[in-house]
Amino acid sequence: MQFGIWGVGIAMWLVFVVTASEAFTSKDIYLAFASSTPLFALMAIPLTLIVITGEIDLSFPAVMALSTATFAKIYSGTGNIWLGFAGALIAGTLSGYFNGWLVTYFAIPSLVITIGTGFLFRGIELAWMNGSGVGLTDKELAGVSNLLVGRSFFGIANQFWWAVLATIILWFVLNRTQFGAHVFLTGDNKTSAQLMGVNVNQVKRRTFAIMGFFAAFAGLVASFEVSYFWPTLGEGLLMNSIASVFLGGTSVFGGIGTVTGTFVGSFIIGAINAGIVASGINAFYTQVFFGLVIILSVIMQAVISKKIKR
Amino acid sequence: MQFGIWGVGIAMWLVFVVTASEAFTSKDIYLAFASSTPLFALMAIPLTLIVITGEIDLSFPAVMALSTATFAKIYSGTGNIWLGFAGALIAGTLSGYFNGWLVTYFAIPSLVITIGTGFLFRGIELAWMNGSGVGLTDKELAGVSNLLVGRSFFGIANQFWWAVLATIILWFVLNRTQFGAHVFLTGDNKTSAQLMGVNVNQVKRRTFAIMGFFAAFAGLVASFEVSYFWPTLGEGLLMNSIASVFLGGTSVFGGIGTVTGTFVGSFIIGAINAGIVASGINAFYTQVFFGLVIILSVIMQAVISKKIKR
Amino acid sequence: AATGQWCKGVKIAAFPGGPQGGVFANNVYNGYRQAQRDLGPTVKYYFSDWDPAKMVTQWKEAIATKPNGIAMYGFMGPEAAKPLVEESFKKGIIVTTLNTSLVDLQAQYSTQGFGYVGAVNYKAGVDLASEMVKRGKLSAGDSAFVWGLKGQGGDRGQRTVGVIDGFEKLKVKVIYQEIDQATNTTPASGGPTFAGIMAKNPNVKAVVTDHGGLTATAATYMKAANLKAGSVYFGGFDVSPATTTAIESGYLQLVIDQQPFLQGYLPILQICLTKKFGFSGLDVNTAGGFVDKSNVAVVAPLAKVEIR
Amino acid sequence: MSGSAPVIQLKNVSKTFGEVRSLSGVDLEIYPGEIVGLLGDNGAGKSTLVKTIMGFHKPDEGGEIWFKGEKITDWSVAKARDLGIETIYQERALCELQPIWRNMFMGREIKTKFGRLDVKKMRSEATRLMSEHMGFTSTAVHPDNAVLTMSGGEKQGVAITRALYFDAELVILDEPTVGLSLSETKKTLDFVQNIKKSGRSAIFIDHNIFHIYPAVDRMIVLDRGKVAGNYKKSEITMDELIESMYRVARTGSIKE
Amino acid sequence: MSGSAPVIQLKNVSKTFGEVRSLSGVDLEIYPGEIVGLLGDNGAGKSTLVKTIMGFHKPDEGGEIWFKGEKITDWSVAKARDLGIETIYQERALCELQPIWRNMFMGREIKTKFGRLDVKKMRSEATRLMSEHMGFTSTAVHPDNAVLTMSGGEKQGVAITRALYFDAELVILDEPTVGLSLSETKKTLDFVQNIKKSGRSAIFIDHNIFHIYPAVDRMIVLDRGKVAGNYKKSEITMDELIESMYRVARTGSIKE
Ligand SMILES: Nc1ncnc2c1ncn2[C@@H]1O[C@H](COP(=O)(O)OP(=O)(O)OP(=O)(O)O)[C@@H](O)[C@H]1O
Ligand SMILES: Nc1ncnc2c1ncn2[C@@H]1O[C@H](COP(=O)(O)OP(=O)(O)OP(=O)(O)O)[C@@H](O)[C@H]1O
Ligand SMILES: [Mg+2]
Ligand SMILES: [Mg+2]
Repeated sequence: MQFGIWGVGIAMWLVFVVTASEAFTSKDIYLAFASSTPLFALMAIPLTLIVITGEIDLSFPAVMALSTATFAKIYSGTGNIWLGFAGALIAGTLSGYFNGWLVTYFAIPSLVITIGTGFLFRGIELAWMNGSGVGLTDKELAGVSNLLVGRSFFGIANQFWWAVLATIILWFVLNRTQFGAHVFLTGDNKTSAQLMGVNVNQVKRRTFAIMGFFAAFAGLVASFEVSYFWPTLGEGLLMNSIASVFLGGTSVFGGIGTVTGTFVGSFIIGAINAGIVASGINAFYTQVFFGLVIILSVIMQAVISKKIKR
Repeated sequence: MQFGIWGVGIAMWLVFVVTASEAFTSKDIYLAFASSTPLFALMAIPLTLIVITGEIDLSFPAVMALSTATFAKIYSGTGNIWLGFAGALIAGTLSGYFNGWLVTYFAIPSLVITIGTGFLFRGIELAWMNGSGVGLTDKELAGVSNLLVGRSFFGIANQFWWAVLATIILWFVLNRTQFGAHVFLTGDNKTSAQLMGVNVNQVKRRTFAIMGFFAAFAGLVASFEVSYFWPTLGEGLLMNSIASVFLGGTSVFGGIGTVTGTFVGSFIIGAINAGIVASGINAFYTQVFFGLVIILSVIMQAVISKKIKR
Repeated sequence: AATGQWCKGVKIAAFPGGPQGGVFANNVYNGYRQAQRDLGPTVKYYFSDWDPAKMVTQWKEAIATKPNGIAMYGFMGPEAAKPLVEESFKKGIIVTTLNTSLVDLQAQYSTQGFGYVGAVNYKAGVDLASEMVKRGKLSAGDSAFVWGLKGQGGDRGQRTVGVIDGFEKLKVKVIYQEIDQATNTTPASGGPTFAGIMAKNPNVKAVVTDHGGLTATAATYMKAANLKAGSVYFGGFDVSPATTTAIESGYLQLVIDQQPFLQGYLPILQICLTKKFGFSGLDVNTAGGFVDKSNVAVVAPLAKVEIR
Repeated sequence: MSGSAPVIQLKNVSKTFGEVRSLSGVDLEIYPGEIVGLLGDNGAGKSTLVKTIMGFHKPDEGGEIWFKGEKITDWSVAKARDLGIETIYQERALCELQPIWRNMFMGREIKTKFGRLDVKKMRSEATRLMSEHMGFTSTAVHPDNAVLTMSGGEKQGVAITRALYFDAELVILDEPTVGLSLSETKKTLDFVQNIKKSGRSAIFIDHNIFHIYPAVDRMIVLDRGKVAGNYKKSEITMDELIESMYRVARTGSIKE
Repeated sequence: MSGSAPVIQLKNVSKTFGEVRSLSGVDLEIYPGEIVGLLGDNGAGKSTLVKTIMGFHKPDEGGEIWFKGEKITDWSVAKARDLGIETIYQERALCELQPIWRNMFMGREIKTKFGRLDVKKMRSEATRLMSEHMGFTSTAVHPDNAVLTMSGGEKQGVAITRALYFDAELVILDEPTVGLSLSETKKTLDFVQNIKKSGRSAIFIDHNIFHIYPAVDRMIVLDRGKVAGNYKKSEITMDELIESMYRVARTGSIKE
C-alpha cells in the first residue's frame, strides 16, 4: 500500500488548514478541487500504466485536443452527439495505439517518439480546426454536458466521480487481470518477461491505447467544463499529470506503481496552488512555494515509503 | 561513431535543398542557424552527460533565467561586468549541484525532483526581478556582448564557436577522463559500478553541476543575443534540448551516448522549423511536418544504427 | 490601379505573435488570411509562442527567405529589433509592426514603409481599470483582484501593469496574482486558485483577468468560488465566443476589445501598398472599445468566426 | 523410444547475430521419456539452442522446428509453454522487483473462470511450493517479498520451482545447479530423475560432468555452434567423456 | 602465519536489512598467504559477508573492520581496492552495455601521467588478457564488444580476468566457477593455487566441496549469518566435511 503518499497528502492538508483557514475550512474550495483536478487526474491515472511498463507518453495533451476536435467536427457535420462522442473516443484510442505501435515496432524510446507524435497530433488538430475554437453551448449538448461535468450529490462535479471510476477500473485492470500482471512484468525486466512468454510489445501497445482513450475522455470533460473547445486544449496539463504519477509513488524505472497513489498525488498537485494563494502568499512567490511543496512532498514520500518498508 | 544521426542530417538537408532551394542555397539561412541553434545546443550538450548517467534535468531553463538574473543584479549593483559574469556561472553551477544533491541524497528520480526545482528556481528569479526584464545595451557591455554573441569569420555568430568548443571539451571529459568513464558506468549499472568502487552519487552531482554551469552560460548568450534579459528566458528551449539529445542517439536508459551526436541532433532540430516554413508549407501544417520529421528522423536513426552495428 | 488580387507576386513573412491556435493570435492570423485572400500575396507564417528568443530566430530565418515585406508582431524589445530592422531594410525588405511600437525605428524608416497598427497595451490596461471603477461603482479603499501576466515578456506584461496602475490611481486596493503555467494554457484548471483567492479576500469587489482565455472562463471561476453572477464586477480582455456567452449569462460584465482582426489585415494591406505604390508607413490605432451586455448581441456572431 | 515421434526435433537450425554465428546447421531430436545431456565449452551455443527451442530466438531461414511430428510455423515462447515445454534459463528470467508469487506464475497466471486473476491462489501456491519443494531456511522467503533481496541460490530456487509447477512434457534445465548448495543441488538432481520416472523428457545442461553423466540417457556435445558428438550412455564411459571434452577445448575437434 | 597481523579482520560484524538479519556477530581473520574456504547453505550470508568486507555494505553499529592491524573507520569499495583487495562477485558486477575494456578497468581506469584516460593501453591490455588468460574460442570476444551479447561463461571470464589484473593482496572469489566449462574451471582453480604460491591471500566461496577442499588451508562454515565452524584442513577430512554440511542443512547445527 502507498502509505507514503497518504501521509504527504494529510500533512499538506493540515498545513493549509492552518495557514489558509478561511479557504480550507469551507467546502467551496473542495468543490473547486473536485471539478478541476480530474481534468489531469483522468490522464495521470492511465499514464500510471504506461510508466509501469517503463515507457512514458508526452503526447496525450495533443491527443486530448485531437479527439475533442473529432467530436466537434462529427457533431457539427452530422448533428449526432453520440456518434461524435464515440468518434472522439475512437480517435483517442487509435492515436494512443499509434504511439504504442511506433514504440514497439521500431524499438524507439517513447520519451522521444511521443515528443514527435505530440507535434504531429497537435498539428493535425490545428490544421483541421484552422486554429479556431468551437463553442459547446448548443441546447442539444446540455445532456452530454450534464453527464460529463454536471453537479450531483452535494454539488460535487461529475468529473470527480469519473476520476474515481477510472481509478477503480484501472486498479482492477492492473491488479486483477492477466494483462495487468504483464504490465508489471514488462516494466520490471523485459527480457525475463519475454523468456517466459509475455508478449511485451502487445502489452505496451495496449497501455498506450488505454491512455489515448482516457485522454479523449478527459478532453471532452475539460471542454464541456468551460463550454468551449480551445484548440490549445491540454497544453498546460502535461507537467501536472506527470508530477501526479511520480508523486504517487510510481517508479520512473518501471515495474512499480499504483493507480491509487496517482489519484492521491493528483489531488495534492491540484491543491498546491490554491493552498498557497489562499495562505496569502501573493504574486511571484507562489512559484517558489509551488516548487518547494513539490520538492518536499517528493522527499517526504520517499522517506516515508522507506520507513514503512523497513 | 554515430553514423545514424549524420545520415539523418544529410538526408534532411538534401530534402530541404530541393524543396526550399531559395533559402537553403543561400548562406543567410546557415548564418541564422549558427546564431540560433547554439541557444539550446549549449544546454543539450551537457544534458547528454546527465542522460548517460540515467538521469534527466527539466529545470535548466529556469537555471538559465536565475543565473542571468544574478548577472543583471550584480552588474547593476556593482557595475562590475566580470564579477557579474562569474556570479552567473557560480549561481548556475550551484543550482545544478543542488539538483544533483537532492537526487543522490534522497535517492529521488530526477525527472520528478527537477520539475519541482524548475518551479523553485523560476519562482526565485521572478520574485527577485519582480517579473521585469533588463536591457543589456550599456556601452560597457559591448565587450562581453561581442565576446559571447559577436560575429567573426564570414559573419558566423560567436555562439556557434562556443557550442563547438563545448562539444570538444565535453567530448574530452566524457571519453578521456576517469570521470567520463564513470559517467558511462553509472548509467549502465549503478550497482555494478558501486561494487567496483565508483562513487556514483558524486558522479551524478558533478554532471548536474556541469549542466548548471552551461545553462548559466547559455542564459547569458541568449540574453546578449537579444540585448535584453527577459524574465521568461528559456521557457521555449526545454523540448528542443531534450529532443536534440535523444535524436543524437543517447539512450533514455542511460549508459550510452555521444556529445557529437547531440551536436548534430540540435542542428537538425534547429533546421526543421525553418526548413518547413521555407518550403512553402503554410501555417498550421508546420507542426504536422515538424512532428513527422522528428518521427522519421528517430526511426531512420534507429534503423541506420542497427544496420551499421550488424 | 489594378483590381482583384492586385498584390500577386509579393512575398510576405507574417508573425501572428502567439502560438498556433492561441486565443489572440488566431484572430490576427484570420486578419492576415483575409487580406491574403483579398489581395493575393504569398504569405509565410511564423508562430513565435510569444517567445522573444524565438521571434529573433524566426526573423533571421525569414530574412534568409528574401521576402518583400515582414509584418512583425511580437514583444522582443527595441534593442533586439534594431539590428534586424536595419538588416531588413538594407536588403530591401519592408518591415511593419503590429501592436508593438518601435517609435524611433518607425520614425527613421517610415518613408520606406515602416508602419504600425495596434493598440497601446499599457493604455488599454489603464482604460479598462478606469472604466470598471466607473461602471462598477467602486470607491476608494475597495479591493480588486488582478489576475495577469506581469512577468511575461515586455509589452505583454505592460497591460497588466496598466490595469494595476489604473486601479491604484483611483485608490482601489489591488490584490495581484500571476497566472500559473497550467492555468495559462488550460484556463479551467485555475478554478481552485480563484476560489482560494476569493475565500482569502471576501471583500473583493472587482476582478480583472488579463488573459483572453481566462476572461472566457469567468463563469466557471465564479461557480468554483460559489459566487452568484454579478456579485463581483468581472472584467477582462479580448472577445471570443465563450466570452460573449459569459457576458450574456451575467458572470462577466466588461471586456475591452482591440480588434486583432484589423491588426492582421492592415499590415498586409500596407506592405502591398508600399511595395506597389511606394506609400510610406501608416500609423493606425485599433483600440476598439468596450463590449458589455448592451452591445454583446452585435459582437457575438462575429466572435464566433473569430473576426471580433 | 524411437517408435514414437520425437517430442521436439530441430532440422538444420542455424542462428546468426550480426556477424556472430552461434548455431550452424544443428539437427537434434529428443524422444519421449528421454533425458539428454547437452555439453560444450563456454560460448558453444548451448543457451542459444535452448532459446531457439523455446521460440525466443527465431532460427535463420531454412531451419525447422518439429513438435511431436508436426512442423511448427509460428513458434513463440507462449506457444511452447502451452504445448508443455518449460525451461530453467541460465539467466533465471526473473522480474526482481516483483514479489515471489508473481515470478512463480509469470506468463501463465492462474485465473478464475471469469478471467479474473486469482491472486489468493497464486500466493498460497507460491508459499506451499517454496516451503515444500525448496525448504529454505532464511526468513526472507515470503511470497510477497521482492526477489531482488534474495540470495543467489534462493533466486535459482524460484526459477526451478516455477518450472516444476507446470507439469511439462519437456523440461529444459540450463545450468540449474549453478550457485546451489550441496543439499539443493542434490534435490535438483533428484528432480531430474523424477522427470524420467514419470515418463517425461528433459534437456540438461551443466558443466559438471559428475552431475550430467549419472542423470542422462544420451549426451550431445556442442562445439562452436555445431553438434560435435552424440553418445548413448552405453557407448562411452565418464572418463572417456571427460577426456574427449578436454580434447575439444584444446584442439577444437572431438576425434582423436 | 599467525605471527603477522591478519590482512583483514572482522570483529563482531552484524548486518541487518530491515527485518532480515543476514550476519550476526561474525568474527573472522584472514592471514597473509592463507586461502580460506567459506561454506554455507544458500542464504547463509556468504555474499553479504563479502560485500561487507569490500565496504559496499556498512556493518551495523558495533562491528569493526581491521586491515593489517589497523582499525578502519571510513571503509569504502574504492579504498578496499586501493589497499589491494579484489573481488569476483557472485553477481559479476559488469556494466553490460559497455565494451569489454571498460569493464576490465572499471573503477580503476589506467591514466597517463597527465591524468588523461589511456584508452589505447586499456584496449590492448584487455585484448592481451582475454586471449592470454581466458583463451576464448568464440569470435565474439573483441575488446570493443559490449558484454551484453557474451555467453554466461564469457562474462564470468571477464570478471575473473579483471580481478587478476590488479595484483591484489587479498582476492575474494564468490562462486567463481559458476557457469564455467571444465577447462575454464580448471584454470580458475589453478589461479587460486597461484595466489597461494605468490604469498597472497584469498577467500574462496563455492558450493562444490571438490573445488574447495583441495584448494584451501582453512574452512569457515557460515549458517544463518553466524560462524558455525572453523577448521584447519588438517583437522577434518573431505568426507567429514560433507557429512557435517548435510547435518547443518538438516538440523541447523554443526554439532552432532
Ligand atoms: N543476443 C546475442 N547477440 C549476439 N551474440 C550473441 C547473442 N547471444 C549469444 N551470442 C553469442 O553466441 C555465442 C554462444 O552463446 P551461448 O550463450 O549460446 O553459449 P553457451 O554455450 O550457453 O555458453 P555458456 O556455457 O558460457 O553459458 C557466444 O559467443 C555469444 O557471445
Ligand atoms: N540488500 C538486501 N536486502 C535485504 N535482504 C538481503 C539483502 N542482501 C541479502 N539479503 C538477505 O540476506 C540473506 C543472505 O544472503 P546472501 O546473498 O549473503 O547469501 P549467500 O550465503 O551468499 O547465499 P548463496 O549461496 O545462495 O549465494 C538472504 O536471506 C538474503 O535474502
Ligand atoms: Mg549458456
Ligand atoms: Mg551468495
